[in-house]
Amino acid sequence: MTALYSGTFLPLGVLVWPLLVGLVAMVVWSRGALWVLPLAPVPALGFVVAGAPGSVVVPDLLLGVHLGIVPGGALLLGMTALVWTVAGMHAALTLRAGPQAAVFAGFWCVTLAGNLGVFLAGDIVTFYLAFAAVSLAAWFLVIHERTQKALAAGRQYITLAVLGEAALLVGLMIGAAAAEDLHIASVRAALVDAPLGPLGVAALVLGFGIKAGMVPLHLWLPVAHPAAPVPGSAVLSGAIVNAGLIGMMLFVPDGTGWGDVLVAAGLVGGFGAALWGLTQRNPKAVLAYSTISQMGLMLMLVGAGSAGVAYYAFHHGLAKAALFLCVGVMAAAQTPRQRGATLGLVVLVALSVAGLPLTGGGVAKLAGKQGLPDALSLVLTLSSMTTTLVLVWFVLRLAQAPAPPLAPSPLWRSLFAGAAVLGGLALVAPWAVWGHATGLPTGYPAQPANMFAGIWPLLAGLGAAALIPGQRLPEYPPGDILALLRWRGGGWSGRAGAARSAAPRRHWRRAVLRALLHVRRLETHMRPWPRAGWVLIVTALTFSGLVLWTL
Amino acid sequence: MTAALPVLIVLTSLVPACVTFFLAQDSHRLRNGLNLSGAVLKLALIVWMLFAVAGGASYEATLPLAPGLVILLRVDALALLFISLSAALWFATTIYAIAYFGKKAELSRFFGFFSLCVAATTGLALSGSLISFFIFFELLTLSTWPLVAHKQDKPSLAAARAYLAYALPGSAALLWAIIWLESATGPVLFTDPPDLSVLEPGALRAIFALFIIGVGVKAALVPLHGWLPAAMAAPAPVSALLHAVAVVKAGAFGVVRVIYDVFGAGNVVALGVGWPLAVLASVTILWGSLRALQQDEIKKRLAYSTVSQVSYIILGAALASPLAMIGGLVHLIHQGLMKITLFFCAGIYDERAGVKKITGLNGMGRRLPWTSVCFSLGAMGMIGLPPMAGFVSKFYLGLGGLQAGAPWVLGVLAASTLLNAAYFLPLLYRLWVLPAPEDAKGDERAPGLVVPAVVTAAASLGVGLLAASPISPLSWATLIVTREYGP
Amino acid sequence: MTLTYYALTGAVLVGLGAYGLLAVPHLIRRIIAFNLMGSGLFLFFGAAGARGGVPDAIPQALIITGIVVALSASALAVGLVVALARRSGKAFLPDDYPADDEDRAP
Amino acid sequence: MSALVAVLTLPLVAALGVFVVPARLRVPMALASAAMITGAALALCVTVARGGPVMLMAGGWAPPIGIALRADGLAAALIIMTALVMGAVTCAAWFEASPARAGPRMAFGFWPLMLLLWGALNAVYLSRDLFNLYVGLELISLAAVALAALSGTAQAFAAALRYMIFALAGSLLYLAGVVLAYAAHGTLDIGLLTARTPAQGDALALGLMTAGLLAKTALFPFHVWLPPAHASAPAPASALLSALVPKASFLILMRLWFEAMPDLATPAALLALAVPGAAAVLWGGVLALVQKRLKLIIAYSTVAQLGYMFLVFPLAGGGGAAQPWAAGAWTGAVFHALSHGLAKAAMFLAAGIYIAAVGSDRLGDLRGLARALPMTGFAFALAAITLMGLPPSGGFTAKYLLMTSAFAAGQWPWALLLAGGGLLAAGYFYRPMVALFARDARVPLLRSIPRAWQSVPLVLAVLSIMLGLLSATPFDLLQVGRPPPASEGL
Repeated sequence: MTALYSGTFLPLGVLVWPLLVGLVAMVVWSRGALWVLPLAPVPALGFVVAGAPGSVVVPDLLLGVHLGIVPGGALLLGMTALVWTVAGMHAALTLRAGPQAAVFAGFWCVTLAGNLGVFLAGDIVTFYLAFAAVSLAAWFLVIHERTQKALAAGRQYITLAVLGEAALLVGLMIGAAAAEDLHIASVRAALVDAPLGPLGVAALVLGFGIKAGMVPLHLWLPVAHPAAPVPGSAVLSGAIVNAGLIGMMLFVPDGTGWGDVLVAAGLVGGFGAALWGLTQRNPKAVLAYSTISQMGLMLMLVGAGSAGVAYYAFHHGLAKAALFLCVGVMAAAQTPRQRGATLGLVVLVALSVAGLPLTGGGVAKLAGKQGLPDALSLVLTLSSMTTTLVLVWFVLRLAQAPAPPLAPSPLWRSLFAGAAVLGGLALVAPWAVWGHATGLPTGYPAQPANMFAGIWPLLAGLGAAALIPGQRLPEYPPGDILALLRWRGGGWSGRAGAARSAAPRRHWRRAVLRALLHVRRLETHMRPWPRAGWVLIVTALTFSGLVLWTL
Repeated sequence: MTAALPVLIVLTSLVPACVTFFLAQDSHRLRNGLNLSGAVLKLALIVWMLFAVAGGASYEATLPLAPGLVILLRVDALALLFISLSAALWFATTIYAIAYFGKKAELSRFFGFFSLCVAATTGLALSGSLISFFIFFELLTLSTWPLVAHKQDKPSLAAARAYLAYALPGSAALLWAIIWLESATGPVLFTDPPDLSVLEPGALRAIFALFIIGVGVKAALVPLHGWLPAAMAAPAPVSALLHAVAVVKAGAFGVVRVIYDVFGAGNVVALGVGWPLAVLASVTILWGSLRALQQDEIKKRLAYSTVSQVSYIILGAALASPLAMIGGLVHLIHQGLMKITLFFCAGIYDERAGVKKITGLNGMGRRLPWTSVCFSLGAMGMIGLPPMAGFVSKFYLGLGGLQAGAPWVLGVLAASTLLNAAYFLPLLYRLWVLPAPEDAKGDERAPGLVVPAVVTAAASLGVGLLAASPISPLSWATLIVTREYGP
Repeated sequence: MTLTYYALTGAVLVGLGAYGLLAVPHLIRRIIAFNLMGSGLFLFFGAAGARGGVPDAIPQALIITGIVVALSASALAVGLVVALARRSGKAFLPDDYPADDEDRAP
Repeated sequence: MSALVAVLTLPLVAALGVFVVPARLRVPMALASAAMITGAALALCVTVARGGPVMLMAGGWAPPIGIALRADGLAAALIIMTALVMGAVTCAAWFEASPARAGPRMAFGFWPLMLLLWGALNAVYLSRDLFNLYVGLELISLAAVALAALSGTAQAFAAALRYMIFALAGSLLYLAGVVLAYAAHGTLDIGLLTARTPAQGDALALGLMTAGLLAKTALFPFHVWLPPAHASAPAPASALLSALVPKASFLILMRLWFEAMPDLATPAALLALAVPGAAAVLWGGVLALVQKRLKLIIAYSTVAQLGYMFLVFPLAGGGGAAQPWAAGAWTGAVFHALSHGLAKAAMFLAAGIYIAAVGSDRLGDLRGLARALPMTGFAFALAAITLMGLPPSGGFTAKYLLMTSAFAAGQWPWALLLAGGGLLAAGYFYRPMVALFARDARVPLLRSIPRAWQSVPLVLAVLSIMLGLLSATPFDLLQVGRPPPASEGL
């Protein structure tokens, strides 16, 4: 029996802590369940601040658990922890307590653990476990409201999630079989020239793509976000989608042609989704489409092998979470002052997302362009236009959102504080890690060329937005393609088993019975002695004859 | 001692059985004590032998019936894998059954046959020769019939008839196969596989087919599965026994024995009978899941899911690659744990809340939290979500399929995952999400029912979570494959 | 020569008996036919035994035994016939045994 | 030697004894003599198993003048089986055949007839002389017919008479064969006949004897007398009739074909023996399926089970080089005879208990009796298991041996028949089982059945299971003095 674990315990603690918290929330202290949520990501935060040190191997757990920060994972881990902390506070403030809240809290923590896990897993089984946790447990965040809309959205979400799980499993198995090893690195390497490699990678792309909202697998995203409670959609869009992204980064090997696929899909998503967002009315739906488009851009970066993906995602996660929270803040805003302040925050963050130079978003775009072919970096530049468009549209929709009944709500301040923290971080934090993450001089973003490349598409986008006649935009329900292929939930209510009519077999039975009775009558005909006597004599002669003639 | 142990293990359930038959109906305490102590003793013996066998020891006891007709009880790793499962689950099921029946009538008969059933299973697991395998196989069939018919109402008797109608022809086929083989090779011991060269391949294939038909009936291979859903008329402990402890498992175990100890994996591949069996198993996996999707009765749905799940074991055995076999063997344990949990819970829903249909589960998560958590764990395991046990076996099966050069297995597994999700998630959805109707009632103030469910659920989580630990079923299965069937 | 006559007579008796046993339904007659057959066989036996004109002791011993056996058999048979006649009023076997008779419990 | 004499003479003496002693001593005497005979049978078995076959020349005269008695393994096995069945039947009859319940005819007639039958059976098992065998057969028939008539209803008499006619015709044919054999060879001793110079008339003689014996064994299509006779007799009598009587004539068949005239056994003739056997298995099985009365079901199952034994003729010698045993089919057939004897007796005794309990044996009236009389139900189930040939019963051992040699002899259709017959048996025993097992309003029993009585069939049934579980000893016993054709084939 080997040692229980080797290495530093920290990474394991990062994952175990939220689970404990969730257990407390769900079972022990369900009344105050929501209040423990902000505590759940704390160790993860500490872990990142400490520089994500050390790794751990627990040989007995699962098929041997390896934990340690994955390449490019530190930024994402930190961002995820931040988003979850703030969103947790938001949830604690806004959601109604009660048994449902307990369930929500419990699964919130499971999702969180999974979400952190994907950045720490060193072997595919742990990774798969974390991924399953994040994508399946998130279902409860989607359906928390229990409204018809939420349940329908949840149904689509879970269906795609399970589909993704299955695909992922297939891909991982193919990889593991080829690598004869469970380490992510070796699996990735083995996938390149495994006999079934292409199939495996395809399955992986399918699985991660669903999670990352890659077009055309993004169907669940625009439906789930509006349905989920505000903090739920915040973590969905800010943190959870990155699980898919990191999967792509970790598993999709270079030089197998799959990069191009990602680039293509990313381009379609990056621009298409943003434009489609204009057809939405619900601000959260608009944001969801913007998320899809941003994820598209990031997938493109992954496919093109850009060095700055994690950096880009770091900013986008914070910013997008902040924006979603702002929807909640807006709902809590009572006075015009509060509404104004909220809108101000939204505009700031939106500008950052759109890539205003010297904001977090701006530098993120610059970092993303590192190692990109010119064409693609131009694309990245252009993408600011569409982003601007959709975000402007979002701001408009948010501003036009009906003001809630005037009831003095003490919450607004704290909610706003949370959102502001995230937004502020989105604006400045990229600077903090700029050198560390990109290795570029601090002055680089301020160079005129980069400033210009950042500013003109933004202005163009604003101009286009000014031209767009807001009211005469077409309106479509969220879930574009889904509207076309209406998916029917098979088996959700157990359909009665195929009622086979028993008539034919009963008839058959009767026939057999009749035959038996005939046999019985035959027996009575055999009984009379004289017949039997004759048979007896014949038998005697038969035997003699047989013996005689065959001897 | 080495000869006494196997016999002793069989006796630990045979003796309670024989005594229980002659106990008065109302001597509950004595009867329960007897069965429980038997179960405990058996567990103790097995744990002891687990360590001994891991150290390389092996126990053997023979009873010659006639020259060549020997009952041979032999403890090897594979046998231990099976009996440790059946013994542990027997213990759990006994506790459950005691609580389930309370002080109903005819209990002496029930527990008598119950223990007899387990004794037969133990013997079957330990039997080291084809003929003793067949003898215990038959004993199992016969001792199960009264359990299925226990309620003695029309559906139960019909179910019991269906059971025999499938089982007896099956055992006829099995006997046919055994005798055909032994008439050419002489009595077959599992320790030294027979020399098959005396028969021509055609005959060997026919024999193999007969073997599969014979054990396949018990393993509920499509299209021989009809009896299993029908048997749902029986009380919950019996279902647990049928599906997890004894009967279906005996069939799957038989397949493993036939492939690895009678024919030998090499011959199976050489004869080209491995992949048809694998295909049949895959068909069963999918067909069972599809049918389960259509059931609106909880136990029926579970029954069809058993049909599908047990074929994982057969699939693993038929693929005949080391990893696949590990997956199959370990699923023998995993499926048992998960399925017995599910049946325990189904029984609790029925007993404590009067819920038989799926629609009745709405909002049960609040009223019967423990039960529902166990049920959910079992269901997740069936779907194959980590870290539940089901994931481990599925993972190994997939790798084994690739190892055996049968990538289509991945497709089967994926499809089965989706189908399992499609018929289990709705139940969880009803349990936890949908609101309970106003008139819903039910509680779980029955520790005797709930505790076993919790324990087995915890176990099915634990064996998955600690799969790699040296004391896990997975390591044991690996030991079997590497030590006894390794290249 | 006489032996041949014995043998032939025996054969004829056997044939007669056989015919009676098969042809006549009345039970007493059947018993008589049975006795006819038996005596025919014994006659033939005696003839067959004494081959070459030398009388053989064994067949005679056996024949005596056989006759005794046959006698006791006839006695039992007659007794049964009488009992049957007493109960059912006819000394015939209900040859066309109605199927439902079987279902009448004893 | 003395044991051999004892098993022959004791029953006859006892039969006379129960005639003369006053009524109240009758049962005790019967019980005592049964115990003594069983003891003698055991002793004989032990001596045979230890020291090989036991020969006895009556009066010290050697054949052809004298009469030879020989106890080989086969005879010893049948003797001990008979003793066990008889002992059980005696105990059962002790409860059942009291004047108050069964009427004076049964009360008086049963005991001497039973003992007479016993003696005659043992004589047939032991004697090596065709004419002796004839006498024994006649005695058996007389006792059996009388037993069949014991219940005293018109139906019973009719059945008994039908039986009688078949029996008489059979013995006449047999006698004719004997006469021809003597005419040809001047001897009737089996040992001497084996070494005879084949003659013209042998074929006819063998044919006549065989046909006669088939009629007495009630092989299809001569089974028509059996079900009515067995069903209308009192239960203990039916037990004897079904379990023991057909075995005697079958034993003579085996002696004829395996020991006296194996040289006449042509494949066609053997087939002609086995085909009716197969027909019997199917025909009896199907008819057992459609019966409404328990005793008729059991009787028809006897018809079916007798058929198996005739498979020995084509299968003998199909031991197969692979097997560690020789003469598989031959031993298997005898095993079948033994286990069938025990199980069938158990079944009829159980049926007797049910009739005593509810006054009828219609399946409809038996519903729910399993709860009132659990031991009896258990006994019935065990016996059924043996007759279905399910392990670990004697029936299974028999089936296994027969099937193995069927395959080894390359005649697998017979194996198919064996398997199918087992399923058929399962089919027709399932109906009474379900009836007994059904949950019904508990029927008020006409009389309470003492546990001792209930245990009698149970003991027999358990014995029939033990025969399979501990079949090594009987197996070895059967090999004592086994005729060569049994292993070499006919």
